[in-house]
Amino acid sequence: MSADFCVGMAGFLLVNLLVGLLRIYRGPTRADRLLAAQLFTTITAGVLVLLAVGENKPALLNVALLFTLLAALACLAFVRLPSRHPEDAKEDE
Amino acid sequence: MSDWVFDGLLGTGLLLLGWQTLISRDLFRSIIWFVVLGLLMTLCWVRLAAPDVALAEAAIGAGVTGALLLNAYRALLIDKPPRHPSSVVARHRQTTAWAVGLAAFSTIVVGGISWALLNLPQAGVDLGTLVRSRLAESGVSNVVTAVLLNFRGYDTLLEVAVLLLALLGVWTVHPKDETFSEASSDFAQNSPLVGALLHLLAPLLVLIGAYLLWIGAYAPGGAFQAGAVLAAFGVMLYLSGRLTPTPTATFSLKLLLIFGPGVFSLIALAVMFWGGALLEYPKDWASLLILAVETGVTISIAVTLVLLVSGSPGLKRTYQ
Amino acid sequence: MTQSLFFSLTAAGLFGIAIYSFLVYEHLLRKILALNVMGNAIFLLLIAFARRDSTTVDPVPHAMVLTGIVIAVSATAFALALLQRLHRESGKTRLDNVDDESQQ
Amino acid sequence: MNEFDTLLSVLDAWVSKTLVILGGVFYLAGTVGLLRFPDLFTRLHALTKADNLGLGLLCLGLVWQTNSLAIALKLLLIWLLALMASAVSCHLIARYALYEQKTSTKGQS
Repeated sequence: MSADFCVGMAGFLLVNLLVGLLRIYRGPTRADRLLAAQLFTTITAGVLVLLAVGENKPALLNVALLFTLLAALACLAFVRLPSRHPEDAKEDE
Repeated sequence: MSDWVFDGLLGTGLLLLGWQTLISRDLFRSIIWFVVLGLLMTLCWVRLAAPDVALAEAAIGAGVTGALLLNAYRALLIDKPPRHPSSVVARHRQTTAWAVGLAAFSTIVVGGISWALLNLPQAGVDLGTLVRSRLAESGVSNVVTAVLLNFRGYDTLLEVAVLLLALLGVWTVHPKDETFSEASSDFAQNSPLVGALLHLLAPLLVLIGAYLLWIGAYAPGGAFQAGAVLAAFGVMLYLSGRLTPTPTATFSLKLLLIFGPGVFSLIALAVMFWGGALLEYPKDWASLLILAVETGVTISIAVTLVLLVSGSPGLKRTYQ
Repeated sequence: MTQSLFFSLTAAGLFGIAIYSFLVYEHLLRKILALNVMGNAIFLLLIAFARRDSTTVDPVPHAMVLTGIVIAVSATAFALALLQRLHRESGKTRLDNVDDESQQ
Repeated sequence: MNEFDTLLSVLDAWVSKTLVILGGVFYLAGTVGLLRFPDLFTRLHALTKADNLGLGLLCLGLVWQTNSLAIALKLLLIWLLALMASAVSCHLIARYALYEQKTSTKGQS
């Protein structure tokens, strides 16, 4: 598979990520924002896999592997937050 | 062509995320934007042919830093429930006149840096070529590891010391009371899925940590990356209540903390007996000594980072 | 324009954003975030420099950035611990004499 | 014989290209879902289903191309881990959001 095709596909995934940022911007709840960030981990893993094969750098697969291994970490930190605070009520318009 | 499109998107994304991280309405959003910024930074390292850095960023930027920031945010929320949300919304800023002035100042700074970048003279010393020409003497074939642990071993030794110093600082200032024994979230603690995930991840992460440590000699990887991976797992255990903070450190934990710096300094001094200078490894022994140093440093970095996140002097295993 | 120059200029922009918000916002957690973004900008600049000559890569900045990432995370942890202690002792999240509660 | 070989290799390239592009389509579906679905619980589908299928197809397409067993295994491992991680994240986020909803409606009534 040509390097150009792989980098092109990676670029397409990056566009997906950048457009998806709108969800972090809009929210409305904190969980929505975290969910979007989690989704971007999967997209980044996809980009890394494509670049690894496209540029023939197997080391990048290890980077993608680390991302997927640690993907749940942010979530674990998130669910420890107290569930409701004054600002949330105001924020959830 | 597609290379340019990709880099252009990446650069634009970086600036957008940087801006949102710093100006968005409440701190939770800022933290999330920052975590996503870390993802894009990793892609930048990949594009700029720095896979070693990408590995470290993946483990530290996406793992440990996010947990640190969310932890601090949580502490601000529960520590003294704010009567009004200013302590977490926090958009207090200088008066408008000041803000305009500072914006002008920042623009001048950016302009100055850009001007300097566009008119940069050729590099005087080519360190890359120098490193490559002496690589055979270093005992490893990954250039970055060679620089980190042989040619500039002194920096790395001091860096490990700084890490320990930061932990001492955290121990000194971290609020010392009920926060240590306070339970973590019920969600992560009671969820059977989290337990299953951790059971599956445990052997894999230890394996991958050891793998990164081993391949550091000839491919992207090494002590920092391995330590960060193990630390990220420790942080996961802490966040899900499998490791709970204790008010005192056990002897064995302290031993683990100084194991890395200890092994490193001992080897650094020991080589002087073979007639070398400080940290000048004998050629035949170099690769073995580097591996020993890296193993020690990996263990200490991992333990230190977990304690930096928990902020407590010690941690103990809690059985579910 | 080369790839190295493009990312260097991006780093300069990121640095500018960070220094602006570091000076303008008073909340300490925001300042810590700004410092981290600033650090990332500097790392990016160093790594982009390492590729100035597009045929080879200079490993020395890579090693520096690797060290820098670990130092940055430990310094951040220390700063956050200081902030938590300040908040615990005084209920404040800013370094001035105005009480958080009294000023909107 | 020789012609047959070239035909096969062309077919190979097409199969893996198709798989990768199909993966991209699922990623796109995930992004559309993330932006267009009305609430958090439906948006969780984008996280757990669309994007993971996208990553799976991507990895499959690339496995098809590679000759190295190590790389193939790593690609499959990446996909499996992504599946597990997103399952757990989804579960945690959903529980947290449900709890939050319950407490906030109780507060209002």
